Amino acid sequence: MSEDSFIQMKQVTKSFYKDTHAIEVLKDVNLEVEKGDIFGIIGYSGAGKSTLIRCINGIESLTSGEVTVDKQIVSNLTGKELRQFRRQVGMIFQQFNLMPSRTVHGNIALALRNSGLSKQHKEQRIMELLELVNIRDKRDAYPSQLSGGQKQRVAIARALANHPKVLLCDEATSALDPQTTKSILQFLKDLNRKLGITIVIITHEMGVVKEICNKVAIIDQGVILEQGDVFSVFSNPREPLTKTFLETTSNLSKVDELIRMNSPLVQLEEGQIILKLTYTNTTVSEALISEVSRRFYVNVNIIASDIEIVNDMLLGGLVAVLSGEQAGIDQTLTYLHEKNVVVEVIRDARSSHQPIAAECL
Amino acid sequence: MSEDSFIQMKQVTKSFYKDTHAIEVLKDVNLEVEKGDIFGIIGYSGAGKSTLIRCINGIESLTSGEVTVDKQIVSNLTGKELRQFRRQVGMIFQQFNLMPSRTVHGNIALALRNSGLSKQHKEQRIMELLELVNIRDKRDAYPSQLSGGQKQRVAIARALANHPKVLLCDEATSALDPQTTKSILQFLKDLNRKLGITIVIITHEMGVVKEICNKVAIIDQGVILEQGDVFSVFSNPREPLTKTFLETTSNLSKVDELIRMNSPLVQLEEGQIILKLTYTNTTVSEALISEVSRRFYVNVNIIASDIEIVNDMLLGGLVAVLSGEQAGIDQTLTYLHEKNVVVEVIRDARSSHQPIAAECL
Amino acid sequence: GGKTDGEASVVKIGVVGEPHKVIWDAVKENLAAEGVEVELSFVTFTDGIIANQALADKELDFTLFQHYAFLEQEVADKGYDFAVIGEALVAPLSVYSKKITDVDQIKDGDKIAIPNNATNAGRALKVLERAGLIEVDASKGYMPTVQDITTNKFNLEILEVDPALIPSLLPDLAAGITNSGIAIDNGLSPITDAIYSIPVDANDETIKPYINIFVARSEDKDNETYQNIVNAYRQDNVAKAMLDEYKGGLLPAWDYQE
Amino acid sequence: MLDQVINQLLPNVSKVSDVFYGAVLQTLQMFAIAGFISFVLGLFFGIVLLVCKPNGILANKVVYNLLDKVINILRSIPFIIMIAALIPLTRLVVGTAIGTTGAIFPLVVGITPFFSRQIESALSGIDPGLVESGKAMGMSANELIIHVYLKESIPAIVRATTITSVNLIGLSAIVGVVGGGGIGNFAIMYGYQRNQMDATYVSVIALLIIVSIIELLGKSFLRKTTYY
Amino acid sequence: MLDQVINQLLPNVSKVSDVFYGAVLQTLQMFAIAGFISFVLGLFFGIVLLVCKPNGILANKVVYNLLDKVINILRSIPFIIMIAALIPLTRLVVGTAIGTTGAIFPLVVGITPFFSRQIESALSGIDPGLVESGKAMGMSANELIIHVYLKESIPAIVRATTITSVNLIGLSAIVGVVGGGGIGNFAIMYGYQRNQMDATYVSVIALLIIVSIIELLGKSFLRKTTYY
Ligand SMILES: Nc1ncnc2c1ncn2[C@@H]1O[C@H](COP(=O)(O)OP(=O)(O)OP(=O)(O)O)[C@@H](O)[C@H]1O
Ligand SMILES: Nc1ncnc2c1ncn2[C@@H]1O[C@H](COP(=O)(O)OP(=O)(O)OP(=O)(O)O)[C@@H](O)[C@H]1O
Ligand SMILES: [Mg+2]
Ligand SMILES: [Mg+2]
Repeated sequence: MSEDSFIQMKQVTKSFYKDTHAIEVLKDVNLEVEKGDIFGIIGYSGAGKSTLIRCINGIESLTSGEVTVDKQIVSNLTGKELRQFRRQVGMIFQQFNLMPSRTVHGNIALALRNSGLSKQHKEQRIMELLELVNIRDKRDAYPSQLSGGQKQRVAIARALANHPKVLLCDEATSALDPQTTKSILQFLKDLNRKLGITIVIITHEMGVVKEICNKVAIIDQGVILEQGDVFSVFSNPREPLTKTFLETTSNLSKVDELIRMNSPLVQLEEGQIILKLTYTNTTVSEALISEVSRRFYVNVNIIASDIEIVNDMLLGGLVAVLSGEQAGIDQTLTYLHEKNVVVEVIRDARSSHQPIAAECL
Repeated sequence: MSEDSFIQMKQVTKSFYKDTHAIEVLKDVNLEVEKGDIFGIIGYSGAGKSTLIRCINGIESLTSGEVTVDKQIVSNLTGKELRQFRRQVGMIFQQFNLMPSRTVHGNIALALRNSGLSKQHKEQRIMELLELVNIRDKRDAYPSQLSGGQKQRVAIARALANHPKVLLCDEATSALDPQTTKSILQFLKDLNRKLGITIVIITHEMGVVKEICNKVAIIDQGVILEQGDVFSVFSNPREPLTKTFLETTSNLSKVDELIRMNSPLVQLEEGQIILKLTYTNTTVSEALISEVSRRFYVNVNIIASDIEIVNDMLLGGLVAVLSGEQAGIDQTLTYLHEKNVVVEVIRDARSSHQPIAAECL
Repeated sequence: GGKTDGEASVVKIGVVGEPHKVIWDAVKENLAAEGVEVELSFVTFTDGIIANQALADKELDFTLFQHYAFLEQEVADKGYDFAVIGEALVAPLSVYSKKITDVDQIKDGDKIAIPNNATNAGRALKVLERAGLIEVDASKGYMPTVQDITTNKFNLEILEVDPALIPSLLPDLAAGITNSGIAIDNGLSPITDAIYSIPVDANDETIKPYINIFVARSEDKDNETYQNIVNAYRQDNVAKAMLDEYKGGLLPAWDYQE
Repeated sequence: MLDQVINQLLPNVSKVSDVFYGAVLQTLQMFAIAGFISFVLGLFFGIVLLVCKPNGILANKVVYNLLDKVINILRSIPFIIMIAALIPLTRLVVGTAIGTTGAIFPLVVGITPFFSRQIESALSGIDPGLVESGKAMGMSANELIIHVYLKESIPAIVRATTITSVNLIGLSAIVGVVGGGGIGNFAIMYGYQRNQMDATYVSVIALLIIVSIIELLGKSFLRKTTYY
Repeated sequence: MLDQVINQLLPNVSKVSDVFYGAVLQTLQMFAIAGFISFVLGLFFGIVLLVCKPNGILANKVVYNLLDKVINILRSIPFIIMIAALIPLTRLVVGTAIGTTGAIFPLVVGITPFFSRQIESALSGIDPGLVESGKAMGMSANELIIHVYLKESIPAIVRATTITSVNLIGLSAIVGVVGGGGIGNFAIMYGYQRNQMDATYVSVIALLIIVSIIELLGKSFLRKTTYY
C-alpha cells in the first residue's frame, strides 16, 4: 500500500444482522485516499456507499478489516483520542441530522463548542460559514422551518466549522440547485487547494465527480469495482457498470433512445450513417471535424454531443450524422480510428457497407 | 385562463408566521398545468418549490388565492371529498416521510388500504411496484434499514400505488443514481403517455427537466419568473436566472472557469479565437462545422460541447477554438450569425479584430 | 344478608385492619359446637369510615371495629341508624417514650404524637388530659380534636401521625400515644415501656366509650344469627386466643376465665 | 420439612397463608380488570386530547378544554377521597362499593386520567411529516389516528403502559379502604400495622415479581416494535 | 360581611383556617424541595438507565441491571410501607423522621424511581441519527447526554416532569402518616374522616389550582421548546 495514503481501508467487511441472517453490505473493500485527494465514490443506490463512508470516522463499526486515517487505526481509537480524531473529520450526513431544537446558528455553534475560540471569534466564524452557504437570513430559523436545500447547507456549514482535515460528504449537494451546488463545490475545491484538506464525496451526480474529484471509486453491491483518477476511469472505464453510469449521464445516450423509438430525427437518407465518437486521448488541439470535412468531403452533422475538459483532457464525445460519398465516409472512419477516437456506427444507411465500419466498433 | 388547465393556481400567496412577523414564501403565484403535462418546477434552494407543490394537494393551507385541480377548488374540499381527492393525487415528499414502523411492504400496503383490491390483488400490485422501483429484496426491511435511495424508491412506489391521476414529485430522484433515475423517469414518461397522468415535478437536475418535462416554471423567492414549454424556455430564456441555471449545468460553462484561471488549455496562438456557439433554432439536418470548415478554410476545434435533443430540436451549443485566416474567421462568424446561431467570442487573439465579432455577442 | 334460606346463611362482617383470624377461628369453633349453621365472611377495610358507610348501605351485616365514641361521632355526622349488638374488646391506649420514663419529665415545647385517625385521636387527647398535660373542651365529648385543646400549659406540639408508625417515630418525639397492640408488635411492652396508661377497667368512665363493639343496623338489632355470633365471641376460649395472639394488645370486654 | 422451613422463615404469613393467596388473586384480578378498562379509556381520552388540541387534526377547543380540566380535577383529588366520593356511583355502576369488585371502579377512575396524560404525551412525539404523509394519502381522521399516531407510537405507548401498570399496582394498595384487599393491603395490614416483617417481605417480593413481569413484557414488546 | 359569607360557606374550614394555610405551605414546601431533589436524581438515574442500556452509549450491563432492579424494587413497595421502612434512614439523613421535614425524604425515595423511568422513556424517543451526528462531531458521552439527549428531549422531559409533579402532589397526601401535613392530609383528616364537606372542597380546589399551574407551566414551556 502506498506510503502517501491518508485514508486506507483494508479488507473491510460490514454486515448487518437481521435476526440470524446477515446482510453483507461491504465485501472486502480496499480503498486508498491520499492526502489532498478529492475522492469521489459512485455506485447504485444501495451499493454500500453511505455505509463505507461511515466506516471512515467509525460511526459504523466494522465486521472485519481495518480503517486507517492519518496513520491511526480508527477502530483502535477510544475515548479522548477518538473524539479528537473525529473533531478533525467533518461529516455531512445523507439525512443531514441537524438538531431540531437548535436554530441554524445553534447547530453550527454546537460544532464549535470545543473549538477554543472566544465568543466573539465564534460568532465571527459562524457568520463566515453562514455567508459561505448563503443562508445568513435563516440564522435564527429552526430546521423545521428550512427547505431541504437550506438544511443541507446548514449541514455543510456545520461540517466545515472546525476546519477539518478530512471532510466526508454523503451526497452533500443532492438537495441543492445547480448554482448553489457549483458555488459549494468551488469552495470545497478552494479549501482543498489552499489547505490541503482531504475530501471524500459520495454523489450521484457525475457532474460533481468531473467537477471536483481527482480520484473516483465505483462500488457495486459492496464491492469496489474500480478506482483510480477520474480521467482515466471515465475515459477508459474497465467495468461495464462504470460505462453504463457514464453513458446514462451523457447526452449521447439520448440518441440511443431516439433510435430505439425510430424517431424521425434519426431517419437517414441513403448513404448516411450515424456515428458515435468517443474521445479517449484527444487533446484540445485537434480539429477532427474540420479535418475530415475538408479532406474527405463529408458533412458531419452533430446531433448530440457531450465534451468537457476533465483533468485538462477532453472527455466525452459526440453523435453525428455523416453524409457524403461512400469512399469519403470510409476514409473518415479509418482516419478517426487512427486518431485514437473510438468510433461506433449506430445506424447505417449505406447501400452496401464495408466491413471496415464493423472493425471500428 | 386556459380551458384545458387541469391544475391552476390563482394569485396564491403563502406566509409563515414567526411570532408576529410573516415570512412571505409564495407571492402571487399563477400557474397552469394542463392535463397530461409533465410540469417541471426549478429554482434556487429555498425559492418556495416545496411549499408550492404542497399547496396543490392542500397539505399546506393558502394565505390567499385559490388552487383548482380538475375543476375542484382544493381549499373548499372537506371530509370525504378531500380524502377522495387526495387519493387521486400521489405525492413524493422531499423527506420521503415513510412510516418507520412499517416494512417496505407495509408502507405500500398502507397506501392501498382503501383501494378496494382483494388481498391477492393487493399483494400482486405491491409486487409490481416493488419490481418497478427494483427493491423486491427489501420487501421486509424497515425504513431504518434502507439506504437513502432505497427510501426514495419506496416513496415513489407508495405514491404510485393507487394509480393517481396527478403525481406530485418533490425531488423524486435526488437520492438516486443516474441509472435508477433514468429508469424511473422512463417509467413516469410511459405512465404519462399511456394513462395521461399529470405530473408536477420539482427538481434540481436540469437533466430531469430536459428528459421528461414538456413544461417548466422557474420560481425565485416565491415568484414565478417564467413558465412555458421546455424547449422555448431553455433555448430562449427570458430571465437571467433561467440563463444562469442553464449555464451552470452545461459543460460550456467550464470553459469560462478555465479562462478565468487562464489555463494553458485556452492559451491561443496568434489569430485564433474562442467562440461559444449556442443553438436556438437549429435542426438536426445542418452540418455547420463541416460547412464552415470547407467554405472558409477554418479549423473548428471543439473544446467543450453540450448538445442534446429536446422536444425534437437541438438544444445547447459548443465552445470551440477557431483558427485560420482572419478573413475566413470573419466570414465564419457572419455565416453562423445568419444561421441563427448565437455566437459569443470569449477570447480573441487576432491581431486586430473586426467589430463584426462584437456585433454577434 | 344473614337471612336463613335453607342452607347455611352467610354473614358479612366488616372489620378494619388485620381481620383477627385467630380470634375468629375460635369463634367459628364455638359456632360449630353450638350447631349454628352460619358462614362468616369478612370484608377488611383499612378505614372505619367506609365500613360504616357500607353497613348503612346494606353491603355488610354487622361490623366490629369501632368503639362507642367513634360510633356516636359517625351517627352524629351522618345520621346512621345503627344499634350496638354487643361489646367485644378493648384496645388499650398508652403513652410511650424512649426519652423519658414519666409524664412528669415532659418539658415545655415537647413533641407528642397521637394517632391521626378520627377513631383514636380524640381518645389520645383524653389520655393526655387524664395525664394532666392538657385540657380539652369538655363539650366536645369523647372525640375532641387538637383544635379543642383549651389549655396547653407545656405548649406541647401535638402531631397527628399513623399509630402504626408511632413506635418507630419515638426517637423524634418526647412521647407518643398508641395502642398496646401496635406497641407489642413493635417490641414495646405496655407494662414496662409505657410511661402512662389508664388502668383497664371496662366500667371506668374513661375506658367505657372506647370499648369496641358489634354494630348492626337498628332493624337487625334482634337478629338471632348475629346474637349467636356475638355469644360465640364472648367465650373463654376466644379470650384465650385473643390474649395469646395479641399478648395484651387486645383485651376481652367480657368476664372470662383464664 | 419444607413446611417447617416455611414456618420458621415466615412465622406470621404461614398462619394466614390463605389470606395471602387471596390477596395475590385480588391484586391480579384488580390489575387485570381495572388495567384493561383504563387502558381502553386512557387510550381513548389520550387520543381525544391529542386530536382536539389546538392545531390537532380535529382541533376542538370545547372538547379539549373540558377534558383537560376534568383530568386535572380528577388528578387533584387525593385518591382516598376519590374512593369515598365515588361510593354511590360505584354501587350504581358495579352493584357494590366494597370488596375487590367495588375497588375496581375507583381504580379505573383513579388511573385513567394519569394514563390519558401518558398517552397524550406518548403520541405527541410523532413526526409531523408522517401525519402529512398520511393526509396526502387521503386518510380520514380515524385512519390517521390508527395508522399513524397509534401505530407509529407503539414503543412510546408500551413505555407509558408499563409505567402506568406499575402505578396501578401501587394504587391497588390503597383500595383497602373499601375492602378491596390485594397484596398491598396485605402488606399494610400485617407488615405495616402489625409490624410483621415476613409479611412485608413476602408482599414486596410478590409485588416485585408482578412489576418485573410487567417491565419484562414491556421490554420484549419494545424490542419487537422499535425499528431503529 | 365577607367573613360572614366565608363562615357560612365554609363553616368548618373557617374554624381551622390557620391549619389550612399551614397545610398549603406544607404542600408547597414538600413539593418544592422533594420535587427539586427528585428532579435532579430522576434525571440522573434516567440518564444512567438510558446510556447503560445494552446498545447505549456507555452500555454497562452491571450498572444497568442493578439500577433497573433497584427501581423495580422501589416501585414495588407500597408507598406507605416504604415510608415506614425508611424511618431510620430518614432520621439519619434529615435528622428527623417526622413532620414535613421527615416527609420529604420518603417523598424523594417514592417519586424518584417513577421519575427515572419517565425520563428514561422520554429520552428513548431520540432519533439515533442525532446521536450519530453528535458522535461524528467528536462529542464525549457527557456532551452527547447534554447536547443531544437532554437538549433534544426537552419537550418530552417537560411532559414527564408535569406528569411526575402531579403524581408527587398525589403522594404528598400520603405522608400524613408521619405528620407531614399538607393539603391532601388536611382533606383526609377533616374532609374525609370528620366528614366536613367544605374541607374536602377547599382542599381539592387548592390542589386543583396547584395542578393547573403545573400543567399550565408545562404547556407554556412546551410551546417554547417544541420546534415542529
Ligand atoms: N414552517 C416554516 N416556517 C418558516 N419558514 C418556512 C417554513 N417552511 C418553509 N419555510 C421557508 O420558506 C422558504 C421556501 O421553502 P421551500 O421548502 O418551499 O423551498 P424549496 O424551494 O423547496 O427549497 P429546496 O430546494 O431547498 O427544497 C424557505 O426560505 C424556508 O426557509
Ligand atoms: N441498519 C441496517 N440494517 C440492514 N441493512 C442495512 C442497514 N443499513 C443499510 N443497510 C443495507 O445496506 C445496503 C447499503 O446501504 P447504504 O446506505 O450504504 O447504501 P448507499 O450506497 O449509500 O445507497 P444510497 O445511494 O441509496 O444512499 C442497502 O442495501 C441497505 O438496505
Ligand atoms: Mg447513501
Ligand atoms: Mg424543497
